[in-house]
Amino acid sequence: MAITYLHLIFLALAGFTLLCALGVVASRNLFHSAIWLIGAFAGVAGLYWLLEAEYLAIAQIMIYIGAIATLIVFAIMLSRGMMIGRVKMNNFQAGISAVVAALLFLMLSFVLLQVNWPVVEQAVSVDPIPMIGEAFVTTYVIPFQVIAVLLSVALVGAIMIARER
Amino acid sequence: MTASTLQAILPAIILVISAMAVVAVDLITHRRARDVVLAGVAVVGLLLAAVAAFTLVGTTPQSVLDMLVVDGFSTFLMVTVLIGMVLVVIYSIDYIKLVGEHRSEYYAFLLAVALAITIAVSANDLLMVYLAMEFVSITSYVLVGFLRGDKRSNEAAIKYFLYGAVASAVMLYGISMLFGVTGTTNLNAVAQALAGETLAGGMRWLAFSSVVLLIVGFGFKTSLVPFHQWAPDTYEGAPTPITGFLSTASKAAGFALMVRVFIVALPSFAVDWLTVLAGVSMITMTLGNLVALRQTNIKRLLAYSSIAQAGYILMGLVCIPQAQFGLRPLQDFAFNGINGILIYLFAYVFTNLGAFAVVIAIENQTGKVDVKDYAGLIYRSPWLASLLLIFLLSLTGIPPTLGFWGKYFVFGAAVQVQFFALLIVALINSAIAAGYYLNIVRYMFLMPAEDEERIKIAPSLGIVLGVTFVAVLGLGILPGQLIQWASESAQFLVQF
Amino acid sequence: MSATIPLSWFLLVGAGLFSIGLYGALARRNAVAVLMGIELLLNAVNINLVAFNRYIVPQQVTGQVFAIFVLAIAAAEAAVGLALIISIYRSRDTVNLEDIDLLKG
Amino acid sequence: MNIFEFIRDPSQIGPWFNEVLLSTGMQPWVANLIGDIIGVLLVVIVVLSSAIMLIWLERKIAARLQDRLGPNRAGRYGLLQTLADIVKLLTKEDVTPDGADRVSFNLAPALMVMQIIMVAAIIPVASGLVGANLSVGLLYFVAMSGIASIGALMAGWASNNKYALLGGFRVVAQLMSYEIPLAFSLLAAVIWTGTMATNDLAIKQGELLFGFIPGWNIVVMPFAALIFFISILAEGERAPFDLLEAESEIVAGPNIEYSGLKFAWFYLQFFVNSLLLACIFATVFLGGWQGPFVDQFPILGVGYFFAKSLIVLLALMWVRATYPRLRIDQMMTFCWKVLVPVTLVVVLIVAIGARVTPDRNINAVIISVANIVALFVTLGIVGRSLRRDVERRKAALPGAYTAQV
Amino acid sequence: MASFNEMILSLVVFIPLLAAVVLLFFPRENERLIKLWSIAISIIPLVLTIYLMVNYYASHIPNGGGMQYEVKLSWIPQLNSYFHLGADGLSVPLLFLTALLSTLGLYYSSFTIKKRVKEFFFLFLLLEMGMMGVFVALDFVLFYVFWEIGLVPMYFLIGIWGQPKDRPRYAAIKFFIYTLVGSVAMMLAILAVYFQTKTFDMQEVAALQPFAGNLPVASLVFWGFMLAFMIKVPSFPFHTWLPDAHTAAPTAGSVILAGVLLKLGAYGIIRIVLPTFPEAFSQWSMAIVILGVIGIVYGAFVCIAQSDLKRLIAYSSVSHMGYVMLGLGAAAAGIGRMTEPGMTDSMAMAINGATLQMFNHGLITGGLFFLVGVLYERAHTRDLGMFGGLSAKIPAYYGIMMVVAFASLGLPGLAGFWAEFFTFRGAFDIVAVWAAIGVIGIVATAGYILYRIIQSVFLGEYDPHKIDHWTDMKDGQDKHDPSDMAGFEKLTMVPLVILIIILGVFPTPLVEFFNQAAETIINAL
Repeated sequence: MAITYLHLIFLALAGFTLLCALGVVASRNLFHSAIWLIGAFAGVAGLYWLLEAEYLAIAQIMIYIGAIATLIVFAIMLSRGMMIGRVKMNNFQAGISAVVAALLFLMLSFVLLQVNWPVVEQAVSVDPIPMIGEAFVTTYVIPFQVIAVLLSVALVGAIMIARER
Repeated sequence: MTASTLQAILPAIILVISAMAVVAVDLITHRRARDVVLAGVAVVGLLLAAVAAFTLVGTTPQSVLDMLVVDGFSTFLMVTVLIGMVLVVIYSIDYIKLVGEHRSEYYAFLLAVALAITIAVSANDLLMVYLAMEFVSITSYVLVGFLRGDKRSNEAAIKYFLYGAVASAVMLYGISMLFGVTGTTNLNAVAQALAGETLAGGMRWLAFSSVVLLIVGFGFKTSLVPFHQWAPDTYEGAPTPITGFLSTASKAAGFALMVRVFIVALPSFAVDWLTVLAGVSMITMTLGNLVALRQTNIKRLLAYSSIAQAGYILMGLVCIPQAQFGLRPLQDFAFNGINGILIYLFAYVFTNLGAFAVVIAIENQTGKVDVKDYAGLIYRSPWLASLLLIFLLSLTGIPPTLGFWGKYFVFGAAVQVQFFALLIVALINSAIAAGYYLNIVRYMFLMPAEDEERIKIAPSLGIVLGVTFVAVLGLGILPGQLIQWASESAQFLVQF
Repeated sequence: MSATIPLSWFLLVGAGLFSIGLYGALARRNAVAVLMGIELLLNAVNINLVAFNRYIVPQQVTGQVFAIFVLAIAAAEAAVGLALIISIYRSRDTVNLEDIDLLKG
Repeated sequence: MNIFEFIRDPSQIGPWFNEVLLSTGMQPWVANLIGDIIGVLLVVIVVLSSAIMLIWLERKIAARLQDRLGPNRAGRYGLLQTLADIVKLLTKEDVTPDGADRVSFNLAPALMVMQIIMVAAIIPVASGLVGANLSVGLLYFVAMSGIASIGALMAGWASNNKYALLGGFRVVAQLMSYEIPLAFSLLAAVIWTGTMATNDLAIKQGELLFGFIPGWNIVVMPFAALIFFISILAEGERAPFDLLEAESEIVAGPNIEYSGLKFAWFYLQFFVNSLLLACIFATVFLGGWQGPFVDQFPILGVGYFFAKSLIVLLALMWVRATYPRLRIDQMMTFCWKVLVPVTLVVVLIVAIGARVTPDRNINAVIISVANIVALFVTLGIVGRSLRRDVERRKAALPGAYTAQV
Repeated sequence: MASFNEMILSLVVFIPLLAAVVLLFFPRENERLIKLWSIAISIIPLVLTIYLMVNYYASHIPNGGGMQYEVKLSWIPQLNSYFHLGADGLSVPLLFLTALLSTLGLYYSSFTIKKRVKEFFFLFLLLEMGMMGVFVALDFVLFYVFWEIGLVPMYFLIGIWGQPKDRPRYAAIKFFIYTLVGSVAMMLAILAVYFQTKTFDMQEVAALQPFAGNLPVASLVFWGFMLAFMIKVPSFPFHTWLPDAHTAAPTAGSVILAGVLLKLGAYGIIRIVLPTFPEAFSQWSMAIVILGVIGIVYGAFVCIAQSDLKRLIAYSSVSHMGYVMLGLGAAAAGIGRMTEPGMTDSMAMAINGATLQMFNHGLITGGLFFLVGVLYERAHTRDLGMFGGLSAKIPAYYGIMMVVAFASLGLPGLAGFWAEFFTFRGAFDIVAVWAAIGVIGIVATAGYILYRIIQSVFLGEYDPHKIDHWTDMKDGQDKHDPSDMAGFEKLTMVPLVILIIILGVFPTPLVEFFNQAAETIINAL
């Protein structure tokens, strides 16, 4: 396997993503966690880009960074008082969780490396974006409709719950 | 989209329209009539959807763009759940009146969750499975946290949410693995792709881990141990009508998804999931029952009982005859596990909703939900006490109630496959369960009343109690048609 | 372009992200922090989905579409979850899960 | 390759440069990397330096519109005023407020600048002359605005100042809200032209309608263009949507605590962002670099493009200079109750209109007419409800209102 | 229209249910109406069962008996389960016993039950229905349903109307859970049988002999049934619920519990286990025999140690039901040795003994519990140490008690004798050693009946200071001296005493009933 600069980009992105992810769970300041989270999202978007899923990369930035991360930061700010200062961030089961997570990682890696994935050595020859667009109105029209309802329901619900009394 | 496809999703369409109608009607109704009108619209919508679902009973399985499959299995559960939701709506009327705000949204949410469940029971694609499960969950989070000013409701919702979100994410990871190894998300196609696989080496590991990951998600939704921790808190804190919903319709949706995924998509991995689920089933019923013994809050008690019941229901899935993957005619399998699940769920929906109707009746008037507040209920309201007794007997599985038939069929499935360990655990659990159900009975009938105030039954609750009573006892005495319907419905899945 | 990178590399990143996310979801006290862990979990899944799509069925978009749905659901979930968190903060002045303990058993 | 060829078609520079590098026996990926780095540097330099001009322009034009003189001391017509300001800012003390969160405080301005540079990458200055002709270009543009709101939020929070924080909130509320009409009006254009890539959008708009009308999107869907224009006013945080800094209310927005160079970055972002928004408008609705003889002489596109963009920018400045600031509730109400529904209608019109007959020209006419009708209907409805609102207030508080809407 | 003979069993079963349902619509306050209605309506099944006895004896016993009055209606066709009723020589006397004790219980209760009258009578009628149903059901599912129906009313009878100091709630829940465990085990066994035979019809199942030749599975299923039945009987070591339940239950409840409910278990063994799993039963017969003997001896000795009269009688039930188990076990033990000469006769004898014991124990212990109730209503205590010398004060009571107690002891000339005689007669031929050990129980029985009951209650000196207040059942006033039995109490006891004496002197007709049933079963083996 020849190491190309794609590999290097991949390694950089993967390292960045995982580092940011670690930052998310290790940071003692909630707001910093959120910043790390944004970094992780961006790293994942980069990985999508590397996987030739441009649309998804952009969607990742738009939805995760533009919407979800903003919401999270918003929530952190709206519940002020919990963010400033270095308070204990982990619960009593942090230690065991770390062990569980580490074991899980080992197990998953083992499984993922063991499985003989039916990889197809083929370049992407078509532009996926029109395909995605078309999929949404043909094969996936039912889930598309469902998620439309789901989103409206979720937003109405969120507003209803979060509205000031 | 042909006409029959449209017919297949007609229940869902009706529900969407009626959900919108509820919100719209809210704007044009007079304040005083509002509660009844809103609930009325919701009930009509649900009933129409139920009728639409009922017209599908017995038709040939209808695939909607490969995403949904409307077959006997799904129509059975659809009809069951929709009728259950009608009851939920009706018994919510007085409860929600006390809350005072966002009532139209409440009913719209109930309709939305009913929609989600109709989708869940017919989901035939991993994407739809995940989507439907999240739809049910997200709507439920909102409903659980509906009492915004109530700390308990808030807490219940947040716990439910956090557990649910983690569980569904974990499940999703399993789904992604299945997608990776098969390259498809359609359940039948997944099964086909896996059929040729020799479960050697890596595949065995993959099978095991994806099964475990999937069970986490389904286990959450159906409150199986050890993914049940949310259930007691959530059941206790949620608005009581919603607790009733969570323990019945929501659980039915979870089981529907689980059964379909495991049986349709993963027959090749059956060895793995049967083993894991058998263990889960035993732990679930045992732990649920043991902890239920110690509960003092009736909602919490019913929560643990509901966990234990999930363990029994799971027996049906664990005990599908292995040979059934080799397509044998139904006659050989009058007890094929799946019809046990269906009958059990049917029984459970009506029984538990009835029980919750009683709880609501008492809560609405006295605001109390502790078991000790049920002391001497027989003096305060003989009807409520007697009805609750019948529902509790049904939960215990005493004939001639509907609950007995549910147990009968899942136990039968276990006997059929000669799963003795499971049977012994189930047997012991039946006795433990009787302990806490009878404890309520003891308070109701054998203890003196602390408060002599008589408890009135609101007309809406009267309707619910009447329907559930007739279902539990009437169908308990003459269960033939139900058994037939369930067995025919199960056939669709068994022969897949 | 990415085909030279082995699939397993992406999967390992996914697994790593997943484990980290799970740790975050299990170990953190703060509800928002738990939510962040959950978002990491979903991202891990999406990496899997997209990578599988690219390597297993490169001529289709199944995995990408799935990932888009996951994205949308994540948004809905986050919205509801944060609304709940804000709501509980209003009534309790805390979002520490250990302090949210009215219901016990 | 001769110089003239480059002048005729500047988009050839990239490939030529790549070939030159390769001919030195370089690895292809090294060549690509060098090319990419140089491209990025070019974009960054052009973008950042354009700010100097823009700031002067804005101040000057605003002043003239308001019958003032504007900068007139440093250099001729005050041309060097901005440079002087920069020097001042550079020499100012870099203050970090007490209790600020250092990481976020320093990261925020960087994010702000990053956003504009990233957006600049997709602006097609001339045929083929674009940093990256992404297939998801417009979506990318929308996505990047999220980064700006994160940056502002971060700045607001990190400053440990409640005005800054309020400013941050406002940024998010406004940007996210107006992102919806913004994205949907872009969607209308995308549906019609069938592409999201910015350069392709410009190419597609080159097809004449009926052989003589320019096929610009503003012609086909004037209402969508108007909505987009309003949205970029809000996205660019410009008056009448400049509540984010609203000096009179929250002092200066999220960047209140910043000084020196870091403040300069915010300042820079604001002005460059306006230009870039104008550029996007020009690209999507005004045909981008399209113009006469552009096929023969692609270099002309640069001129056309900047001319169009400057006209839009001028319009932006004009609005800023003339209209008063909205109240925050008015701003939100306007977005959610007027713009969002209206854009949905427009998208619907375009989506249906694009397929209604097989003839593109006729479809264009249909969409165009429908757009104009929708515009007037909207104006009618909004006007009526405003009048009614005023009537109601008058009835509630007789004598308090004398002004007419 | 079905003929009367086809309808009669349904009537016997469902008239109490109908009465109970109608009762619900009576006003709670009108206790008189409720009582009258219940008693009156309960006479109908009694009359019907007398008709059954006569009819069966006259028409069917001469013709070989067998299952009569059968009715088979479609009930759950999807399960292949039918509404299938029928009665044979085994069922008919037990039906009569049930109807009799129910009527007497209702009659007696109408005087003694003071609180929550409506519920009491409702539950009592429901209970009667369940018991009747068990004795006539010929379909496993139906059998199971009736079996379980009896559970709930009994729970309430114990729990609500029990004496607070006897911990009725504890006793009730213990009773319920014990029985439930047994019945769930039975349900599983029924299901196992179904999967083997594809039918729920008892007769068909017995004819098909499921699991024949597959001893391990057969044993498992056998124990599934036996667990349920032995808990109900109750056989040692599953008897521990019984003393609590009996002691706590109100008088009529105890009567029904001892008189009928315990018989359900033994009936189940004879009706289901013996014909269906002869092989497994024979295999495990010694275990049953041993448990039966332990029950006899242990029960009897525990009785001697009791100070509570009611508890004493409760334990005597354990002992007496041990005879039943011994008889059945012995009969089963004979299955493997049927070729030996006279063996079938001995088996029939053992079964006869067991069945007779069932019937007679119902009469006798029912009577004893009534009598304990009578005494308790007066003295408000059952502590044997508090009594003494009552024979002079309440002679009628003394007389009746003598008859019933001696019957319980097994005095020849009274009903109890024949049962014990047949049991041991049969058992000695088959399991001689164990039968001999069982005889110890008879001796001990004599001990507790004579010493604990007769002597400590009736003989000796009457000490008026031990109990100052005796309630007079005639006018309800407290008096210093005990009053003799009131009319209603005598009326309650008269039928029982008469039957005990008649059956003691002339048991033949009853034996014919049982003998025929026993022979049918043995012949089918």
